[in-house]
Amino acid sequence: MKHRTVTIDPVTRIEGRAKITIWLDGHGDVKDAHFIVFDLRMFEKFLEGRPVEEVPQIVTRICGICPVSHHLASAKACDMLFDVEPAETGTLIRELMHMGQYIHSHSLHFFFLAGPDFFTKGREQGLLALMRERPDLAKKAIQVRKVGQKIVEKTGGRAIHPVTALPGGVTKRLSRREVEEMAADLSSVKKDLRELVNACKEGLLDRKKLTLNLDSQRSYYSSLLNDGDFNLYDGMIRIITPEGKIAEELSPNNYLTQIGEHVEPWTYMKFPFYRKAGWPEGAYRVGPLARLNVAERMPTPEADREFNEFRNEFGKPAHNTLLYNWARLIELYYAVERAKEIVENEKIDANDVRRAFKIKGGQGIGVIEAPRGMLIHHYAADDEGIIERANLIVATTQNNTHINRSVRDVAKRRIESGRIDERVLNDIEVVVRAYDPCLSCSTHTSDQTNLEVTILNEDGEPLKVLKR
Amino acid sequence: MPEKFEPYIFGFLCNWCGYAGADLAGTSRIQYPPNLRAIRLMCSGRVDPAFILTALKRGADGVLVVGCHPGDCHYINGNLRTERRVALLKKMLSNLGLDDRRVRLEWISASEGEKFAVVVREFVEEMRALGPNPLEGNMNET
Amino acid sequence: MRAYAESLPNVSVAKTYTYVCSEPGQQLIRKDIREKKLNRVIVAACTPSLHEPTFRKVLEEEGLSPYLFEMANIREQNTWVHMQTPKEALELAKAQIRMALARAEKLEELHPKEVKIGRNALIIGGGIAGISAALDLANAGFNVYLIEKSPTIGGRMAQLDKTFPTMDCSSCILTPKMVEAGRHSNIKLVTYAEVKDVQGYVGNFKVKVLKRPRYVDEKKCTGCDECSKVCPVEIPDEFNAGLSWRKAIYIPFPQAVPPAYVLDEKNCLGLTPLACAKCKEVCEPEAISYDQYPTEIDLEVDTIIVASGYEPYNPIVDEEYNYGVYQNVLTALEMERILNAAGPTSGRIVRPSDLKEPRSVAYVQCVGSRNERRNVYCSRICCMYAAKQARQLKEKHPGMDVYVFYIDVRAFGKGFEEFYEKTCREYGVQFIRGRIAEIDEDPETKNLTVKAEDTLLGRPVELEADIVVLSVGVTPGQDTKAIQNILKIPIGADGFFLEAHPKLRPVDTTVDGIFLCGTSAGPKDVPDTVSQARAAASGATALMATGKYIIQPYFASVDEPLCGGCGICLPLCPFNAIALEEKVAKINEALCKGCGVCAAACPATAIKANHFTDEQILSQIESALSR
Amino acid sequence: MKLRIALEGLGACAGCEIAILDLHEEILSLLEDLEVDYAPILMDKKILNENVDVLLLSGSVRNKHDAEEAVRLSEKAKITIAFGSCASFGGIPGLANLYATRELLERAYLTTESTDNKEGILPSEEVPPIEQVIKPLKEWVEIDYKIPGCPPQPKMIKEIFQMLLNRKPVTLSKKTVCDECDLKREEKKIKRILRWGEGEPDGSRCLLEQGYFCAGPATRAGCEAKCIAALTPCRGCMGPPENVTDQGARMVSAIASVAAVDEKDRVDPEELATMFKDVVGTLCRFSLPSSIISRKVLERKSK
Repeated sequence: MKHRTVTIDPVTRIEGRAKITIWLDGHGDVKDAHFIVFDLRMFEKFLEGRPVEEVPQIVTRICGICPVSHHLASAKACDMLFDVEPAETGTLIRELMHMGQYIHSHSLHFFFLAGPDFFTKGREQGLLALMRERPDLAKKAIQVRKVGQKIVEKTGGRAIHPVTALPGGVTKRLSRREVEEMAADLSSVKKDLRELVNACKEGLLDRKKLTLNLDSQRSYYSSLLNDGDFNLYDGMIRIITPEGKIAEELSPNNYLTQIGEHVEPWTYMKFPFYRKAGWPEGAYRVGPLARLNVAERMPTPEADREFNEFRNEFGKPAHNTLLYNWARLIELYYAVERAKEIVENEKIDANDVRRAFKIKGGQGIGVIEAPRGMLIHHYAADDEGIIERANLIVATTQNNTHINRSVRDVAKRRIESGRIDERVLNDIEVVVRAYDPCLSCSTHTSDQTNLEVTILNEDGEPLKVLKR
Repeated sequence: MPEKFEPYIFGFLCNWCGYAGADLAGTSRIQYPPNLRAIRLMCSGRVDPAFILTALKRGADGVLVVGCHPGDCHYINGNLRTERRVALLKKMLSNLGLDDRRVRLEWISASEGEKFAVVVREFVEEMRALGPNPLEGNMNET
Repeated sequence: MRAYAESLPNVSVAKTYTYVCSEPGQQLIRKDIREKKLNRVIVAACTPSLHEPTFRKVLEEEGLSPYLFEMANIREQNTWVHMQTPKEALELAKAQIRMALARAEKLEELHPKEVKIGRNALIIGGGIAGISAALDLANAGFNVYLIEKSPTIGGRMAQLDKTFPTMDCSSCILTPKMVEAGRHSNIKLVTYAEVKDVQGYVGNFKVKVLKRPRYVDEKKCTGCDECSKVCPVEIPDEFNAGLSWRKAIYIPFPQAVPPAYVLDEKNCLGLTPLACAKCKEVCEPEAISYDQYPTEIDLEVDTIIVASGYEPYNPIVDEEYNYGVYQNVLTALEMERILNAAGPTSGRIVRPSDLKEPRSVAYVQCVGSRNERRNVYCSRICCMYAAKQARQLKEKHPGMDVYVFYIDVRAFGKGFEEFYEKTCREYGVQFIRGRIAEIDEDPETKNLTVKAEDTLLGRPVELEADIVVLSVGVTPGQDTKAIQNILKIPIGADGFFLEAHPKLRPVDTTVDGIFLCGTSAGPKDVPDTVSQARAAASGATALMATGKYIIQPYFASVDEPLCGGCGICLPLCPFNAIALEEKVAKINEALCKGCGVCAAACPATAIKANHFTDEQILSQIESALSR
Repeated sequence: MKLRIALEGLGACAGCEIAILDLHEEILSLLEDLEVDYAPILMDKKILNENVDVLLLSGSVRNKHDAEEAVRLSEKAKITIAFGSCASFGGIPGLANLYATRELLERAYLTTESTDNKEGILPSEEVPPIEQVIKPLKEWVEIDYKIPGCPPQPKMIKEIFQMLLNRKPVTLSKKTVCDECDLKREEKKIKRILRWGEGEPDGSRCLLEQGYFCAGPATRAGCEAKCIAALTPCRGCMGPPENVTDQGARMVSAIASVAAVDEKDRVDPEELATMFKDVVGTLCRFSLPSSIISRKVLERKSK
């Protein structure tokens, strides 16, 4: 326990929003590693006292990248709390909003943040690199994301922190003109998407070895599922074992029976786990890879084709962490196809967008698949419909355990007998990025982690600090 | 033990009723404690909740707003507007953890010098019992 | 104190003087303003309501804005009320001086604003109030537009037979005034017309008047009555309280001003298409024209007097009286017409059911007045008119039994008590204290039985009456609400227009330049109505005589780049001084009274309450609570 | 020379940075005149060790690390901009000021239903200590401009970049959301305050006039009134207008002032207060930390 007594002022000497500390043993080998998240905002507490119907608009501010997920999970929880079945067209609009967000969020992550790791060469990466090296692709990537954000704006009122969902549906119906615009945008984006995905896949396959070897975690996986069909908006929670067997299939309303959260003193992020397997064995992963591992099929044609290709290539379940990126591309297909289905639904511009509700007390649970994984909102309200308790389990939190394990494993591979391979930083970053950890959701702030890795010797003294 | 706590009361008096009532207390030599610091406004309707909050923030232990009796407002119903503002502000103050008795609205006409003195006396006693304003910048804190 | 004041920043001189409001005291200030080039003056002394004007004048005469002056009230609000705590009083005085200084530092140079005011007045209502006010203004040389809704001026007073307590003939004293008003070169009479819209403010009112078509040329009509004779339509005559008939083309009463017939379009057989046209055929002077249309007249006036009158209470809603059910239950106004020599019965007293002379008449007082369910107020005229009518009945038929059921007799006016006394004593009218319980009718004879409780003697009373007269009260005129909406002047809880101050400004409204008089402001008799009308005329005269009007610079102003046009301030202004134009609030300085309610409410702080700005008030707060 | 800018998000949601990305293809042309020196969201980090022209700081200061980061970065910038409502006024995370730090931590790490923490561990090692109260950024570093919005709208961001590129002072509309709102206004006379979602709002008339609380009147313009256009009343994310300190107090005054006081439909003052179920959480939703009373206070027991 000696290392814990070492005081490294974590604040002044680092640059990022999270830091990594690696402990070495007496042989100079990695003993442990921590991915330490700094920030916390404690929405759970300050939702108390707020009127239920206001909450969908407040919780969007948990995350600026996936505000729609919080907005909708919250609205679903409010539906249940006020005992109102959301209007049919209202539900379609909500799901469309969600697909808009997927298009934005997944393309942001893949084309702007993670993807360039695989198809740009320069040391400087990210969007700027893509713009410099592949301006054609950059423009297309921007277009794809724009289409997603435009859908969110039309359905949610604003592209970031939408406002329209409320108990019983949404406030605003769509005009025919808006629907037609979205349909046109979606048609044009499909072509761009194919081109982009092919370029990305080439990159991924190019580095297939790296992709598969960098990190692999045998873990449980959890996601929503609708009768075996992949679904991002609604369904039952299914948990599968590291062997790919169904461990549990439960109604989201019973989430508390199977999901627990562990707390460690060294990070503000909690560690959810599957109760039956216990902590820490029951730590599970969520997000694109988990969803593809859990799903039996994809309900849209192109996504399903990609899904089958993926499964044939990597099996079930696929444990390689970097496959998160691949899975994200498949989901991007799904989001575009599903959005198209919805805008082509003749009911999409109907008037039936909201149902009246009566203010009452009770419990409400809303679960949705956020881009980074399962998202749970759970509220209890008094008779006046004022929140008394709120519990939130957000996507990235559920990957916390494995982000830590991945970091540790990569570090182990790169640090041996006190010899530190400078590539450790790069590899850690690649693997962490694969999870697309949205730390703003899970307490934290920016999408991109800026890493500082501190390596401590056996006495807990800093041996080396790597930064970029 | 600190010396006996003397609350500060900040007062907003409307020109036509509250201020005139205070003047009448003066001409009638009706005595009341010297804990009130008051300003004159044309109408209690000029009282902005931000003024009350500022007075509290600056350390007033209590804030007294005095207007004309309903129906007597020189400007028809400015007093009623402030009555509602104060009610809502009090709720806000309670939400913020302040005792809402620290803000008091009274109707005192130009002929009620005695009432003015009684109200100030009572309010000072109430605030004395309530203790110092817990907000930062309280001038009574050492 | 002096030393403390002088020690404060920005204070260039502090002096003590025993009576600073005295002439030598003022001289002291003048001297310092001049020599020390002062730009703010603070006096710590008595309450500003006593001498603020005095010191403002000093500043003004020394060439400073009078609003750069501030007083610390250390007498009424300090030494006189904190006599037992001199130490604390001194601390408070210091705080008061600090606060005055804090405010003075932020005071802005303001100057009273002058607006021009012309010589035109609008009077709404041509009853005795409107006529009296119009004549006073016209005689003083102002131009008057007298607007009357009905075809003639004269109002309710024209319907009265005699007036109490002098018993003079109502039309004898009214008619000359009507004629004078009709002929006066400074009065423009607009009858059969209504004010539809008023915009603007004192000195600048823009008025729209809608004149209904009369179909008879007022100038050509000779009043020969040929048209009326041939008219086939008969309808109840309003002037005679519905007790007689009139034609669709008619003159309200012989003394009407203007003395011209009017075609009542609503009751005419038809103008479009022309159904009858008999009247036109017989009109020799060719005064009748069917091609008339409503016309809108635009007026620009400087002051407005409201004299829109009242409506007699309609007792049809009170079941206990069976008015409208029993033929012989009348209102006092109906009785007034029966008593009138030019009335439907030519002054012969008969009862409606059989046109026989009644042997007994009972009056029921306070009908529609002093009653929680109807109107709480006292209508002020009913006691006296009942006594007057009772006396008239007795004069004509000394043998008739006349009873008056009352709650109490309110004979408060000049000569009223004497009149009442005499009516009881010399005329033998029986006043019975008690409210009636019910009135029954014998279905055959149509005779009435009045049941009541005599509260003086404490026993039930039951008596037979051939006629029961309901002494109906005064209620707000039908157009009160409409006029309120047009002029934006407040109405009190009783439904009548509200005076700016019940004692000191009894004919002013809260809107500058708009005055009230007569029964539009509450029940009153003819003498009170006339005196109030002349008071209103005097108020208007005082405004218009000098040709200019001074506005206090306390008015609120809008910082337009900050205003989002939310409209929160609009309904707050009791004087309707704020309007939205192109999503920006505009404040009419002439209408604004400077209460500051809008500034306190403005969510964008775009409204500044001059002389009571946020900055000034906040710096007072800060300085009060700092040491 | 290109304008060199840096972006950093403190404790926040990253929405402000995404809002910049929502300029979409226009970013490409902006980048011709503008050099992004440091922007974790757009590119891999380089250490910001040189001076930059403009630093855009978003988010709120929730822990000691945020505070030091703000100071460290702003020292290297010629112009520091509080970017977004969290940095400008405290934002939604500022609602945490309604609770004691202990209460916040206990809820998050001990008592939440799914939490399994029998040992009662609160994160306290290796993590930066929490700041007790959320304050606007200007309490930590000197701010040259405040750019409001949760997040700032792309259109406004573009205008701001244009001003910065032209080396001009940044100026924003000083008006309120009502200026940008197209709903028709009739008369502001409030008889009752409805909960959001109660009843069926008339989509063409001012929502406040229909009894739905809308913070538009006390909220700065610049958001294009998008929420209201989507039939959702404003909750004040743009913060108070230029000269206003306390957005909540202004709204208290405005709403209470237009409560009906006529004889007929008079709203009783106490009734008005009970119509609002959550005064601070609704009226000060985005600006509690910059309000006059910026956090919950506890009455001391009298001595």
